[in-house]
Amino acid sequence: MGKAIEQGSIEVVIPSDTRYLHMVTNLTRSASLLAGFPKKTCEQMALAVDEAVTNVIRHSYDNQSWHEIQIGFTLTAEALKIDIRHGGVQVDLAAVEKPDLERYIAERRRGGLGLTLMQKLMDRVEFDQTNSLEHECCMWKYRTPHGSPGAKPQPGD
Amino acid sequence: MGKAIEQGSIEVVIPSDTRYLHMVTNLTRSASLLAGFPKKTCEQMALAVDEAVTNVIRHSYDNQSWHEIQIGFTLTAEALKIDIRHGGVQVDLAAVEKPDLERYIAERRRGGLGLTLMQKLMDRVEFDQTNSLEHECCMWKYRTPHGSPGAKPQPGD
Amino acid sequence: MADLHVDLKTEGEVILVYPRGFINAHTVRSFEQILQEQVERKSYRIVINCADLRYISSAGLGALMGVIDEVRENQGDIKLSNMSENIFNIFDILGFTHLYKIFKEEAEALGSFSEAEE
Amino acid sequence: MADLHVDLKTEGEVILVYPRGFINAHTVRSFEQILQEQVERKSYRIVINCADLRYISSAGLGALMGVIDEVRENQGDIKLSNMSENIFNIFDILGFTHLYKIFKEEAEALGSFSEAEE
Ligand SMILES: Nc1ncnc2c1ncn2[C@@H]1O[C@H](COP(=O)(O)OP(=O)(O)O)[C@@H](O)[C@H]1O
Ligand SMILES: Nc1ncnc2c1ncn2[C@@H]1O[C@H](COP(=O)(O)OP(=O)(O)O)[C@@H](O)[C@H]1O
Repeated sequence: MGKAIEQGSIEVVIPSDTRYLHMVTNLTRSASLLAGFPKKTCEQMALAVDEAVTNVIRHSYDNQSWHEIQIGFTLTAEALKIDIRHGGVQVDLAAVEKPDLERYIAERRRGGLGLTLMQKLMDRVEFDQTNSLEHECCMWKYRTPHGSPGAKPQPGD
Repeated sequence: MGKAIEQGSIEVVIPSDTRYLHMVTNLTRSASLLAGFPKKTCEQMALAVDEAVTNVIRHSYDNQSWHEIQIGFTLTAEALKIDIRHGGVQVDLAAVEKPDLERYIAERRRGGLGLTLMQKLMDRVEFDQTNSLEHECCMWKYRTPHGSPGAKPQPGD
Repeated sequence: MADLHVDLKTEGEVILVYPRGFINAHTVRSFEQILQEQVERKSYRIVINCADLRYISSAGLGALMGVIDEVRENQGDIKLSNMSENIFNIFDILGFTHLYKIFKEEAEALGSFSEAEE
Repeated sequence: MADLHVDLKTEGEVILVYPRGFINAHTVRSFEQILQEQVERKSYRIVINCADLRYISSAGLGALMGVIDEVRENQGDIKLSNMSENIFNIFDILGFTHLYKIFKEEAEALGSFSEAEE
Protein backbone atom coordinates (compact mmCIF):
# COMPACT_ATOMS: atom_id res chain seq x y z
CA MET A 1 0.00 0.00 0.00
CA GLY A 2 2.55 2.58 1.03
CA LYS A 3 4.77 1.19 -1.70
CA ALA A 4 5.66 3.45 -4.59
CA ILE A 5 4.83 2.57 -8.16
CA GLU A 6 7.78 1.32 -10.15
CA GLN A 7 6.46 1.29 -13.65
CA GLY A 8 3.44 2.78 -15.31
CA SER A 9 2.24 5.58 -17.48
CA ILE A 10 -0.45 8.21 -17.46
CA GLU A 11 -1.66 10.33 -20.35
CA VAL A 12 -3.65 13.53 -20.13
CA VAL A 13 -5.06 15.76 -22.83
CA ILE A 14 -6.12 19.27 -21.94
CA PRO A 15 -7.14 22.39 -23.86
CA SER A 16 -4.46 25.04 -24.30
CA ASP A 17 -6.04 27.22 -21.67
CA THR A 18 -4.28 28.55 -18.58
CA ARG A 19 -7.38 27.71 -16.54
CA TYR A 20 -6.22 24.08 -16.60
CA LEU A 21 -2.77 24.88 -15.19
CA HIS A 22 -3.69 24.33 -11.59
CA MET A 23 -5.23 20.96 -12.38
CA VAL A 24 -2.11 19.96 -14.27
CA THR A 25 0.20 20.92 -11.41
CA ASN A 26 -2.00 18.93 -9.02
CA LEU A 27 -1.93 15.95 -11.35
CA THR A 28 1.84 16.14 -11.69
CA ARG A 29 2.25 16.35 -7.93
CA SER A 30 0.02 13.28 -7.45
CA ALA A 31 1.78 11.30 -10.16
CA SER A 32 5.24 12.00 -8.81
CA LEU A 33 4.18 11.29 -5.22
CA LEU A 34 2.81 7.96 -6.49
CA ALA A 35 6.19 7.33 -8.08
CA GLY A 36 7.73 7.69 -4.65
CA PHE A 37 9.67 10.92 -5.10
CA PRO A 38 10.17 13.11 -2.03
CA LYS A 39 7.58 15.84 -1.51
CA LYS A 40 9.99 18.62 -2.32
CA THR A 41 10.94 16.99 -5.62
CA CYS A 42 7.25 16.53 -6.44
CA GLU A 43 6.64 20.24 -5.89
CA GLN A 44 9.50 20.99 -8.24
CA MET A 45 8.18 18.71 -10.95
CA ALA A 46 4.72 20.25 -10.63
CA LEU A 47 6.23 23.69 -11.21
CA ALA A 48 8.37 22.49 -14.14
CA VAL A 49 5.26 21.12 -15.86
CA ASP A 50 3.36 24.34 -15.16
CA GLU A 51 6.18 26.29 -16.83
CA ALA A 52 6.35 23.94 -19.82
CA VAL A 53 2.57 24.01 -20.37
CA THR A 54 2.44 27.78 -19.87
CA ASN A 55 5.09 28.17 -22.57
CA VAL A 56 3.15 25.98 -24.97
CA ILE A 57 -0.02 28.03 -24.41
CA ARG A 58 1.77 31.37 -24.70
CA HIS A 59 4.39 30.76 -27.32
CA SER A 60 3.43 27.64 -29.28
CA TYR A 61 -0.27 28.47 -29.47
CA ASP A 62 -0.03 32.23 -29.12
CA ASN A 63 -2.57 32.19 -26.27
CA GLN A 64 -5.24 30.54 -28.40
CA SER A 65 -7.18 28.38 -26.00
CA TRP A 66 -8.84 25.95 -28.40
CA HIS A 67 -5.86 23.71 -29.16
CA GLU A 68 -4.82 20.51 -27.45
CA ILE A 69 -1.87 19.75 -25.23
CA GLN A 70 -0.96 16.17 -24.38
CA ILE A 71 1.00 15.37 -21.29
CA GLY A 72 2.50 11.96 -20.69
CA PHE A 73 4.04 10.62 -17.50
CA THR A 74 6.20 7.53 -17.92
CA LEU A 75 7.69 5.89 -14.93
CA THR A 76 10.56 3.44 -15.14
CA ALA A 77 12.89 2.01 -12.56
CA GLU A 78 15.30 4.85 -13.31
CA ALA A 79 13.25 7.94 -13.86
CA LEU A 80 9.98 9.74 -14.27
CA LYS A 81 9.80 11.13 -17.79
CA ILE A 82 7.26 13.83 -18.54
CA ASP A 83 6.55 14.78 -22.12
CA ILE A 84 4.44 17.70 -23.24
CA ARG A 85 3.23 17.41 -26.83
CA HIS A 86 1.49 19.97 -29.00
CA GLY A 87 0.82 20.88 -32.62
CA GLY A 88 1.90 24.51 -32.42
CA VAL A 89 5.14 26.38 -32.97
CA GLN A 90 8.11 24.63 -31.43
CA VAL A 91 10.58 26.55 -29.32
CA ASP A 92 13.64 27.49 -31.32
CA LEU A 93 16.35 27.00 -28.76
CA ALA A 94 18.94 28.59 -31.02
CA ALA A 95 16.91 31.78 -31.00
CA VAL A 96 16.36 31.73 -27.25
CA GLU A 97 19.24 33.25 -25.33
CA LYS A 98 20.99 30.85 -23.04
CA PRO A 99 19.63 31.43 -19.59
CA ASP A 100 22.15 33.51 -17.72
CA LEU A 101 20.71 34.32 -14.35
CA GLU A 102 23.36 36.80 -13.36
CA ARG A 103 22.69 38.82 -16.46
CA TYR A 104 18.99 38.26 -16.03
CA ILE A 105 19.11 39.74 -12.61
CA ALA A 106 21.43 42.53 -13.65
CA GLU A 107 19.09 43.46 -16.49
CA ARG A 108 15.89 42.90 -14.50
CA ARG A 109 14.27 41.17 -17.42
CA ARG A 110 10.67 40.28 -16.93
CA GLY A 111 10.17 37.06 -18.88
CA GLY A 112 12.62 34.32 -19.71
CA LEU A 113 12.42 32.59 -16.36
CA GLY A 114 10.32 29.63 -17.44
CA LEU A 115 12.96 27.70 -19.38
CA THR A 116 15.53 28.43 -16.68
CA LEU A 117 13.24 27.06 -14.00
CA MET A 118 12.47 23.93 -16.02
CA GLN A 119 16.19 23.26 -16.42
CA LYS A 120 16.96 23.90 -12.76
CA LEU A 121 14.04 21.89 -11.44
CA MET A 122 14.45 18.83 -13.66
CA ASP A 123 17.47 16.64 -14.30
CA ARG A 124 17.20 16.86 -18.06
CA VAL A 125 15.06 18.88 -20.49
CA GLU A 126 14.92 18.31 -24.24
CA PHE A 127 12.94 19.76 -27.11
CA ASP A 128 12.56 17.88 -30.36
CA GLN A 129 13.97 19.87 -33.22
CA THR A 130 12.30 17.98 -36.05
CA ASN A 131 9.74 19.53 -38.34
CA SER A 132 6.96 17.07 -37.64
CA LEU A 133 3.47 18.30 -36.99
CA GLU A 134 3.72 17.28 -33.37
CA HIS A 135 6.30 18.82 -31.11
CA GLU A 136 7.53 17.61 -27.83
CA CYS A 137 9.24 18.82 -24.71
CA CYS A 138 10.64 15.98 -22.62
CA MET A 139 11.74 16.33 -19.02
CA TRP A 140 13.32 13.71 -16.82
CA LYS A 141 13.75 13.33 -13.09
CA TYR A 142 16.00 10.45 -12.11
CA ARG A 143 15.32 8.40 -9.04
CA THR A 144 18.98 8.55 -8.09
CA PRO A 145 20.92 10.44 -7.02
CA HIS A 146 18.48 13.34 -7.25
CA GLY A 147 15.23 11.95 -6.02
CA SER A 148 15.60 8.44 -4.74
CA PRO A 149 13.04 7.85 -2.05
CA GLY A 150 14.79 6.86 1.12
CA ALA A 151 18.27 7.28 -0.27
CA LYS A 152 18.37 10.97 0.45
CA PRO A 153 15.43 11.99 2.58
CA GLN A 154 14.43 15.61 2.15
CA PRO A 155 13.14 17.91 4.81
CA GLY A 156 9.39 18.06 4.80
CA ASP A 157 8.87 14.41 3.81
CA MET B 1 -10.24 34.41 -13.61
CA GLY B 2 -12.74 33.22 -11.04
CA LYS B 3 -14.97 32.37 -13.99
CA ALA B 4 -15.88 28.75 -14.51
CA ILE B 5 -15.11 26.94 -17.71
CA GLU B 6 -18.12 26.52 -19.96
CA GLN B 7 -16.82 24.11 -22.53
CA GLY B 8 -13.82 21.89 -22.78
CA SER B 9 -12.64 18.37 -22.43
CA ILE B 10 -9.94 16.45 -20.66
CA GLU B 11 -8.76 12.93 -21.32
CA VAL B 12 -6.74 10.74 -18.97
CA VAL B 13 -5.36 7.27 -19.42
CA ILE B 14 -4.26 5.32 -16.36
CA PRO B 15 -3.26 1.73 -15.63
CA SER B 16 -5.94 -0.50 -14.10
CA ASP B 17 -4.32 -0.27 -10.71
CA THR B 18 -6.02 0.91 -7.52
CA ARG B 19 -2.91 2.89 -6.67
CA TYR B 20 -4.09 5.49 -9.19
CA LEU B 21 -7.52 5.89 -7.57
CA HIS B 22 -6.56 8.76 -5.33
CA MET B 23 -5.04 10.65 -8.25
CA VAL B 24 -8.20 10.11 -10.28
CA THR B 25 -10.46 11.39 -7.50
CA ASN B 26 -8.24 14.46 -7.17
CA LEU B 27 -8.35 15.03 -10.90
CA THR B 28 -12.13 14.68 -10.97
CA ARG B 29 -12.48 17.12 -8.10
CA SER B 30 -10.25 19.65 -9.90
CA ALA B 31 -12.06 19.23 -13.20
CA SER B 32 -15.51 19.66 -11.68
CA LEU B 33 -14.40 22.65 -9.59
CA LEU B 34 -13.06 24.17 -12.81
CA ALA B 35 -16.46 23.56 -14.34
CA GLY B 36 -17.95 25.67 -11.59
CA PHE B 37 -19.89 23.05 -9.66
CA PRO B 38 -20.32 23.56 -5.90
CA LYS B 39 -17.72 21.91 -3.71
CA LYS B 40 -20.12 19.34 -2.35
CA THR B 41 -21.13 18.28 -5.85
CA CYS B 42 -17.45 18.02 -6.82
CA GLU B 43 -16.83 15.70 -3.88
CA GLN B 44 -19.71 13.56 -5.02
CA MET B 45 -18.43 13.35 -8.58
CA ALA B 46 -14.97 12.41 -7.34
CA LEU B 47 -16.47 9.53 -5.38
CA ALA B 48 -18.65 8.41 -8.30
CA VAL B 49 -15.58 8.21 -10.54
CA ASP B 50 -13.66 6.33 -7.83
CA GLU B 51 -16.48 3.77 -7.69
CA ALA B 52 -16.69 3.44 -11.47
CA VAL B 53 -12.93 3.00 -11.87
CA THR B 54 -12.76 0.60 -8.92
CA ASN B 55 -15.44 -1.53 -10.58
CA VAL B 56 -13.55 -1.59 -13.85
CA ILE B 57 -10.37 -2.70 -12.09
CA ARG B 58 -12.13 -5.34 -9.97
CA HIS B 59 -14.79 -6.68 -12.26
CA SER B 60 -13.87 -5.77 -15.84
CA TYR B 61 -10.17 -6.50 -15.46
CA ASP B 62 -10.38 -8.99 -12.60
CA ASN B 63 -7.81 -7.03 -10.59
CA GLN B 64 -5.17 -7.29 -13.30
CA SER B 65 -3.20 -4.08 -13.07
CA TRP B 66 -1.59 -3.96 -16.51
CA HIS B 67 -4.59 -2.84 -18.55
CA GLU B 68 -5.62 0.66 -19.50
CA ILE B 69 -8.55 2.74 -18.38
CA GLN B 70 -9.47 5.93 -20.21
CA ILE B 71 -11.39 8.66 -18.48
CA GLY B 72 -12.90 11.56 -20.38
CA PHE B 73 -14.41 14.72 -18.97
CA THR B 74 -16.59 16.68 -21.37
CA LEU B 75 -18.05 19.93 -20.29
CA THR B 76 -20.93 21.58 -22.09
CA ALA B 77 -23.25 24.40 -21.17
CA GLU B 78 -25.66 21.85 -19.72
CA ALA B 79 -23.59 19.20 -18.03
CA LEU B 80 -20.31 17.60 -17.14
CA LYS B 81 -20.17 14.19 -18.75
CA ILE B 82 -17.63 11.70 -17.47
CA ASP B 83 -16.96 8.54 -19.43
CA ILE B 84 -14.84 5.64 -18.27
CA ARG B 85 -13.68 3.38 -21.10
CA HIS B 86 -11.95 0.02 -20.93
CA GLY B 87 -11.33 -3.13 -22.96
CA GLY B 88 -12.38 -5.66 -20.32
CA VAL B 89 -15.63 -7.36 -19.38
CA GLN B 90 -18.58 -5.02 -19.42
CA VAL B 91 -21.03 -4.94 -16.56
CA ASP B 92 -24.12 -7.00 -17.33
CA LEU B 93 -26.79 -4.86 -15.76
CA ALA B 94 -29.41 -7.58 -16.28
CA ALA B 95 -27.38 -9.90 -14.11
CA VAL B 96 -26.80 -7.30 -11.43
CA GLU B 97 -29.62 -7.03 -8.94
CA LYS B 98 -31.36 -3.72 -8.94
CA PRO B 99 -29.95 -1.77 -6.05
CA ASP B 100 -32.43 -2.03 -3.22
CA LEU B 101 -30.97 -0.29 -0.24
CA GLU B 102 -33.59 -1.44 2.21
CA ARG B 103 -32.91 -5.05 1.34
CA TYR B 104 -29.21 -4.32 1.22
CA ILE B 105 -29.29 -3.04 4.72
CA ALA B 106 -31.59 -5.81 5.91
CA GLU B 107 -29.27 -8.43 4.47
CA ARG B 108 -26.05 -6.69 5.49
CA ARG B 109 -24.45 -7.40 2.16
CA ARG B 110 -20.89 -6.44 1.88
CA GLY B 111 -20.42 -5.41 -1.74
CA GLY B 112 -22.89 -4.02 -4.19
CA LEU B 113 -22.67 -0.45 -2.96
CA GLY B 114 -20.61 0.95 -5.80
CA LEU B 115 -23.28 1.05 -8.49
CA THR B 116 -25.82 2.37 -6.00
CA LEU B 117 -23.52 5.19 -5.02
CA MET B 118 -22.78 6.09 -8.64
CA GLN B 119 -26.50 6.33 -9.35
CA LYS B 120 -27.23 8.37 -6.24
CA LEU B 121 -24.30 10.72 -6.69
CA MET B 122 -24.74 11.44 -10.39
CA ASP B 123 -27.79 12.61 -12.32
CA ARG B 124 -27.54 9.86 -14.93
CA VAL B 125 -25.43 6.72 -15.32
CA GLU B 126 -25.34 4.57 -18.44
CA PHE B 127 -23.38 1.52 -19.57
CA ASP B 128 -23.07 0.67 -23.23
CA GLN B 129 -24.50 -2.73 -23.94
CA THR B 130 -22.86 -3.31 -27.30
CA ASN B 131 -20.33 -6.02 -27.92
CA SER B 132 -17.57 -3.80 -29.14
CA LEU B 133 -14.04 -4.23 -27.84
CA GLU B 134 -14.24 -1.02 -25.92
CA HIS B 135 -16.80 -0.59 -23.19
CA GLU B 136 -17.99 2.56 -21.63
CA CYS B 137 -19.67 3.83 -18.51
CA CYS B 138 -21.06 7.34 -18.91
CA MET B 139 -22.11 9.55 -16.04
CA TRP B 140 -23.67 13.00 -16.20
CA LYS B 141 -24.06 15.82 -13.76
CA TYR B 142 -26.30 18.60 -14.99
CA ARG B 143 -25.59 22.19 -14.18
CA THR B 144 -29.28 22.74 -13.38
CA PRO B 145 -31.18 22.11 -11.27
CA HIS B 146 -28.73 19.85 -9.47
CA GLY B 147 -25.44 21.64 -9.57
CA SER B 148 -25.81 25.06 -11.05
CA PRO B 149 -23.22 27.31 -9.48
CA GLY B 150 -24.92 30.24 -7.87
CA ALA B 151 -28.43 29.02 -8.55
CA LYS B 152 -28.54 26.81 -5.49
CA PRO B 153 -25.57 27.43 -3.23
CA GLN B 154 -24.63 24.48 -1.07
CA PRO B 155 -23.36 24.62 2.48
CA GLY B 156 -19.61 24.43 2.55
CA ASP B 157 -19.01 26.40 -0.63
CA MET C 1 1.36 9.07 -0.79
CA ALA C 2 -2.34 9.29 -0.28
CA ASP C 3 -2.54 6.71 2.38
CA LEU C 4 -4.33 5.50 5.40
CA HIS C 5 -2.99 5.03 8.89
CA VAL C 6 -5.21 3.50 11.50
CA ASP C 7 -4.46 4.13 15.16
CA LEU C 8 -6.05 2.28 18.06
CA LYS C 9 -6.74 3.19 21.67
CA THR C 10 -8.42 1.29 24.47
CA GLU C 11 -10.80 3.10 26.79
CA GLY C 12 -12.18 0.69 29.36
CA GLU C 13 -13.96 -2.00 27.37
CA VAL C 14 -14.21 0.13 24.26
CA ILE C 15 -11.78 0.13 21.34
CA LEU C 16 -11.27 3.51 19.72
CA VAL C 17 -10.32 3.33 16.06
CA TYR C 18 -8.80 6.37 14.35
CA PRO C 19 -8.61 6.04 10.59
CA ARG C 20 -6.41 8.87 9.32
CA GLY C 21 -6.37 9.71 5.63
CA PHE C 22 -8.18 8.11 2.72
CA ILE C 23 -10.13 4.87 2.56
CA ASN C 24 -10.59 3.66 -0.99
CA ALA C 25 -10.27 0.26 -2.70
CA HIS C 26 -6.50 0.62 -2.52
CA THR C 27 -6.09 1.41 1.15
CA VAL C 28 -9.10 -0.41 2.60
CA ARG C 29 -7.23 -3.58 3.46
CA SER C 30 -5.60 -2.17 6.60
CA PHE C 31 -8.90 -0.74 7.83
CA GLU C 32 -10.61 -4.08 7.22
CA GLN C 33 -7.84 -5.93 9.02
CA ILE C 34 -8.08 -3.78 12.11
CA LEU C 35 -11.82 -4.34 12.30
CA GLN C 36 -11.40 -8.08 11.81
CA GLU C 37 -8.77 -8.20 14.54
CA GLN C 38 -11.15 -6.61 17.04
CA VAL C 39 -13.76 -9.22 16.27
CA GLU C 40 -11.21 -12.01 16.53
CA ARG C 41 -10.08 -10.86 19.94
CA LYS C 42 -13.71 -10.44 20.95
CA SER C 43 -13.59 -6.66 21.35
CA TYR C 44 -17.09 -5.94 20.23
CA ARG C 45 -17.43 -2.37 21.46
CA ILE C 46 -15.97 -0.16 18.83
CA VAL C 47 -15.96 3.58 18.29
CA ILE C 48 -14.61 4.86 15.00
CA ASN C 49 -13.51 8.46 15.40
CA CYS C 50 -13.58 9.94 11.88
CA ALA C 51 -11.98 13.29 12.75
CA ASP C 52 -8.98 12.61 10.51
CA LEU C 53 -10.80 10.54 7.92
CA ARG C 54 -10.72 12.62 4.80
CA TYR C 55 -12.35 10.29 2.32
CA ILE C 56 -14.26 7.03 2.23
CA SER C 57 -15.55 5.05 -0.73
CA SER C 58 -17.87 2.05 -0.80
CA ALA C 59 -14.87 -0.17 -0.13
CA GLY C 60 -14.67 1.29 3.37
CA LEU C 61 -18.41 0.98 3.94
CA GLY C 62 -18.16 -2.66 2.83
CA ALA C 63 -15.50 -3.24 5.49
CA LEU C 64 -17.93 -2.02 8.15
CA MET C 65 -20.71 -4.22 6.77
CA GLY C 66 -18.30 -7.14 6.90
CA VAL C 67 -18.12 -7.13 10.70
CA ILE C 68 -21.24 -5.39 11.97
CA ASP C 69 -23.34 -8.57 12.23
CA GLU C 70 -20.85 -10.49 14.31
CA VAL C 71 -20.27 -7.45 16.48
CA ARG C 72 -23.97 -7.01 17.21
CA GLU C 73 -24.62 -10.71 17.70
CA ASN C 74 -22.18 -10.40 20.57
CA GLN C 75 -23.96 -7.49 22.23
CA GLY C 76 -21.44 -5.05 20.82
CA ASP C 77 -21.76 -2.22 18.34
CA ILE C 78 -19.79 0.00 16.00
CA LYS C 79 -20.47 3.67 16.64
CA LEU C 80 -19.04 6.54 14.68
CA SER C 81 -18.10 10.06 15.68
CA ASN C 82 -16.50 13.31 14.53
CA MET C 83 -17.54 12.98 10.90
CA SER C 84 -16.81 15.79 8.47
CA GLU C 85 -19.73 16.96 6.37
CA ASN C 86 -18.39 15.10 3.32
CA ILE C 87 -18.13 11.80 5.12
CA PHE C 88 -21.53 12.22 6.75
CA ASN C 89 -23.10 12.92 3.36
CA ILE C 90 -21.92 9.58 2.01
CA PHE C 91 -23.38 7.69 4.97
CA ASP C 92 -26.55 9.71 4.60
CA ILE C 93 -26.97 9.12 0.87
CA LEU C 94 -26.85 5.37 1.42
CA GLY C 95 -29.17 5.41 4.40
CA PHE C 96 -26.33 4.20 6.62
CA THR C 97 -27.24 6.84 9.15
CA HIS C 98 -30.09 4.49 10.12
CA LEU C 99 -27.80 1.50 10.32
CA TYR C 100 -25.05 3.04 12.45
CA LYS C 101 -25.24 5.36 15.42
CA ILE C 102 -23.36 8.50 14.56
CA PHE C 103 -22.29 10.95 17.26
CA LYS C 104 -20.88 14.42 17.03
CA GLU C 105 -18.16 13.83 19.61
CA GLU C 106 -16.10 10.81 20.58
CA ALA C 107 -17.10 11.21 24.25
CA GLU C 108 -20.79 10.86 23.39
CA ALA C 109 -20.11 7.69 21.42
CA LEU C 110 -18.09 6.31 24.32
CA GLY C 111 -20.76 7.33 26.82
CA SER C 112 -23.47 5.58 24.84
CA PHE C 113 -21.81 2.25 25.56
CA SER C 114 -21.91 2.71 29.33
CA GLU C 115 -25.51 3.92 29.18
CA ALA C 116 -26.43 0.77 27.33
CA GLU C 117 -24.88 -1.19 30.18
CA GLU C 118 -26.91 0.38 32.92
CA MET D 1 -11.54 27.22 -8.06
CA ALA D 2 -7.83 27.42 -7.54
CA ASP D 3 -7.64 31.10 -7.36
CA LEU D 4 -5.81 34.04 -6.02
CA HIS D 5 -7.13 36.77 -3.79
CA VAL D 6 -4.91 39.69 -2.96
CA ASP D 7 -5.62 41.73 0.14
CA LEU D 8 -4.01 45.05 0.96
CA LYS D 9 -3.30 46.88 4.20
CA THR D 10 -1.60 50.18 4.94
CA GLU D 11 0.80 50.42 7.84
CA GLY D 12 2.18 53.96 8.06
CA GLU D 13 3.96 54.52 4.76
CA VAL D 14 4.18 50.86 3.94
CA ILE D 15 1.72 48.89 1.82
CA LEU D 16 1.24 45.30 2.97
CA VAL D 17 0.25 42.92 0.19
CA TYR D 18 -1.28 39.53 1.05
CA PRO D 19 -1.50 37.20 -1.91
CA ARG D 20 -3.69 34.28 -0.87
CA GLY D 21 -3.75 31.14 -2.98
CA PHE D 22 -1.98 30.31 -6.21
CA ILE D 23 -0.05 32.55 -8.57
CA ASN D 24 0.37 31.01 -11.99
CA ALA D 25 0.00 32.30 -15.55
CA HIS D 26 -3.75 32.16 -15.14
CA THR D 27 -4.12 34.10 -11.92
CA VAL D 28 -1.11 36.41 -12.14
CA ARG D 29 -2.99 39.32 -13.68
CA SER D 30 -4.58 40.45 -10.39
CA PHE D 31 -1.25 40.26 -8.56
CA GLU D 32 0.43 42.24 -11.31
CA GLN D 33 -2.33 44.84 -11.28
CA ILE D 34 -2.07 45.39 -7.53
CA LEU D 35 1.68 45.90 -7.81
CA GLN D 36 1.25 48.28 -10.74
CA GLU D 37 -1.36 50.26 -8.82
CA GLN D 38 1.03 50.81 -5.93
CA VAL D 39 3.64 52.16 -8.29
CA GLU D 40 1.08 54.39 -10.01
CA ARG D 41 -0.01 55.90 -6.73
CA LYS D 42 3.64 56.26 -5.73
CA SER D 43 3.52 53.80 -2.84
CA TYR D 44 7.03 52.50 -3.20
CA ARG D 45 7.39 50.76 0.16
CA ILE D 46 5.90 47.35 -0.24
CA VAL D 47 5.90 44.26 1.95
CA ILE D 48 4.53 41.06 0.43
CA ASN D 49 3.44 38.72 3.20
CA CYS D 50 3.50 35.23 1.68
CA ALA D 51 1.91 33.39 4.62
CA ASP D 52 -1.11 32.36 2.54
CA LEU D 53 0.68 32.09 -0.78
CA ARG D 54 0.62 28.43 -1.62
CA TYR D 55 2.19 28.43 -5.05
CA ILE D 56 4.09 30.75 -7.38
CA SER D 57 5.34 30.15 -10.89
CA SER D 58 7.64 32.27 -13.02
CA ALA D 59 4.62 34.35 -14.02
CA GLY D 60 4.48 35.68 -10.46
CA LEU D 61 8.22 36.30 -10.32
CA GLY D 62 7.93 38.16 -13.62
CA ALA D 63 5.30 40.42 -12.05
CA LEU D 64 7.77 41.35 -9.30
CA MET D 65 10.51 41.98 -11.83
CA GLY D 66 8.11 44.24 -13.72
CA VAL D 67 7.96 46.84 -10.96
CA ILE D 68 11.10 46.41 -8.86
CA ASP D 69 13.19 48.89 -10.86
CA GLU D 70 10.73 51.74 -10.66
CA VAL D 71 10.17 51.00 -6.97
CA ARG D 72 13.87 51.18 -6.17
CA GLU D 73 14.52 54.21 -8.36
CA ASN D 74 12.08 55.95 -6.05
CA GLN D 75 13.89 54.99 -2.85
CA GLY D 76 11.38 52.23 -2.18
CA ASP D 77 11.69 48.48 -2.07
CA ILE D 78 9.70 45.27 -2.23
CA LYS D 79 10.38 43.05 0.78
CA LEU D 80 8.96 39.60 1.32
CA SER D 81 8.03 37.74 4.47
CA ASN D 82 6.45 34.58 5.88
CA MET D 83 7.45 32.34 3.00
CA SER D 84 6.74 28.63 3.16
CA GLU D 85 9.63 26.34 2.39
CA ASN D 86 8.27 25.61 -1.09
CA ILE D 87 7.99 29.25 -2.03
CA PHE D 88 11.41 30.05 -0.60
CA ASN D 89 12.96 27.21 -2.59
CA ILE D 90 11.76 28.71 -5.85
CA PHE D 91 13.22 32.10 -5.00
CA ASP D 92 16.40 30.38 -3.92
CA ILE D 93 16.79 28.23 -7.04
CA LEU D 94 16.66 31.34 -9.22
CA GLY D 95 19.01 33.35 -7.04
CA PHE D 96 16.18 35.76 -6.24
CA THR D 97 17.12 35.59 -2.58
CA HIS D 98 19.97 37.94 -3.51
CA LEU D 99 17.67 40.24 -5.41
CA TYR D 100 14.95 40.60 -2.77
CA LYS D 101 15.15 40.97 1.00
CA ILE D 102 13.30 38.09 2.53
CA PHE D 103 12.24 38.15 6.20
CA LYS D 104 10.84 35.49 8.43
CA GLU D 105 8.13 37.69 9.90
CA GLU D 106 6.08 40.56 8.58
CA ALA D 107 7.10 42.76 11.52
CA GLU D 108 10.79 42.42 10.61
CA ALA D 109 10.07 43.37 7.01
CA LEU D 110 8.08 46.39 8.19
CA GLY D 111 10.78 47.33 10.68
CA SER D 112 13.47 47.22 8.03
CA PHE D 113 11.78 50.16 6.30
CA SER D 114 11.91 52.39 9.37
CA GLU D 115 15.51 51.42 10.05
CA ALA D 116 16.42 52.44 6.52
CA GLU D 117 14.87 55.82 7.27
CA GLU D 118 16.98 56.57 10.29
N1 LIG E 1 6.87 26.04 -26.12
C1 LIG E 1 7.48 27.08 -26.73
N2 LIG E 1 7.24 27.32 -28.05
C2 LIG E 1 7.82 28.35 -28.67
N3 LIG E 1 8.69 29.20 -28.09
C3 LIG E 1 8.98 29.03 -26.80
C4 LIG E 1 8.40 27.95 -26.05
N4 LIG E 1 8.89 28.01 -24.79
C5 LIG E 1 9.72 29.07 -24.76
N5 LIG E 1 9.78 29.70 -25.95
C6 LIG E 1 10.61 30.87 -26.29
O1 LIG E 1 11.63 30.97 -25.31
C7 LIG E 1 11.57 32.25 -24.63
C8 LIG E 1 11.93 32.06 -23.16
O2 LIG E 1 10.93 31.29 -22.54
P1 LIG E 1 10.74 31.37 -20.98
O3 LIG E 1 12.06 31.16 -20.35
O4 LIG E 1 9.69 30.41 -20.60
O5 LIG E 1 10.28 32.84 -20.67
P2 LIG E 1 8.96 33.64 -21.06
O6 LIG E 1 7.96 32.65 -21.52
O7 LIG E 1 8.59 34.30 -19.79
O8 LIG E 1 9.38 34.60 -22.13
C9 LIG E 1 10.16 32.71 -24.85
O9 LIG E 1 10.02 34.11 -24.78
C10 LIG E 1 9.83 32.16 -26.23
O10 LIG E 1 10.32 33.03 -27.22
N1 LIG F 1 -17.27 -2.43 -14.58
C1 LIG F 1 -17.88 -3.62 -14.31
N2 LIG F 1 -17.65 -4.69 -15.10
C2 LIG F 1 -18.25 -5.87 -14.84
N3 LIG F 1 -19.09 -6.09 -13.82
C3 LIG F 1 -19.36 -5.07 -13.00
C4 LIG F 1 -18.78 -3.78 -13.20
N4 LIG F 1 -19.25 -2.96 -12.22
C5 LIG F 1 -20.07 -3.72 -11.47
N5 LIG F 1 -20.14 -4.98 -11.91
C6 LIG F 1 -20.99 -6.06 -11.34
O1 LIG F 1 -22.00 -5.46 -10.55
C7 LIG F 1 -21.90 -5.90 -9.19
C8 LIG F 1 -22.25 -4.76 -8.25
O2 LIG F 1 -21.25 -3.79 -8.33
P1 LIG F 1 -21.01 -2.75 -7.16
O3 LIG F 1 -22.34 -2.16 -6.83
O4 LIG F 1 -19.99 -1.79 -7.56
O5 LIG F 1 -20.56 -3.62 -5.92
P2 LIG F 1 -19.22 -4.47 -5.67
O6 LIG F 1 -18.23 -4.06 -6.70
O7 LIG F 1 -18.84 -4.07 -4.30
O8 LIG F 1 -19.66 -5.88 -5.79
C9 LIG F 1 -20.48 -6.40 -9.04
O9 LIG F 1 -20.36 -7.37 -8.03
C10 LIG F 1 -20.19 -6.95 -10.42
O10 LIG F 1 -20.68 -8.27 -10.55
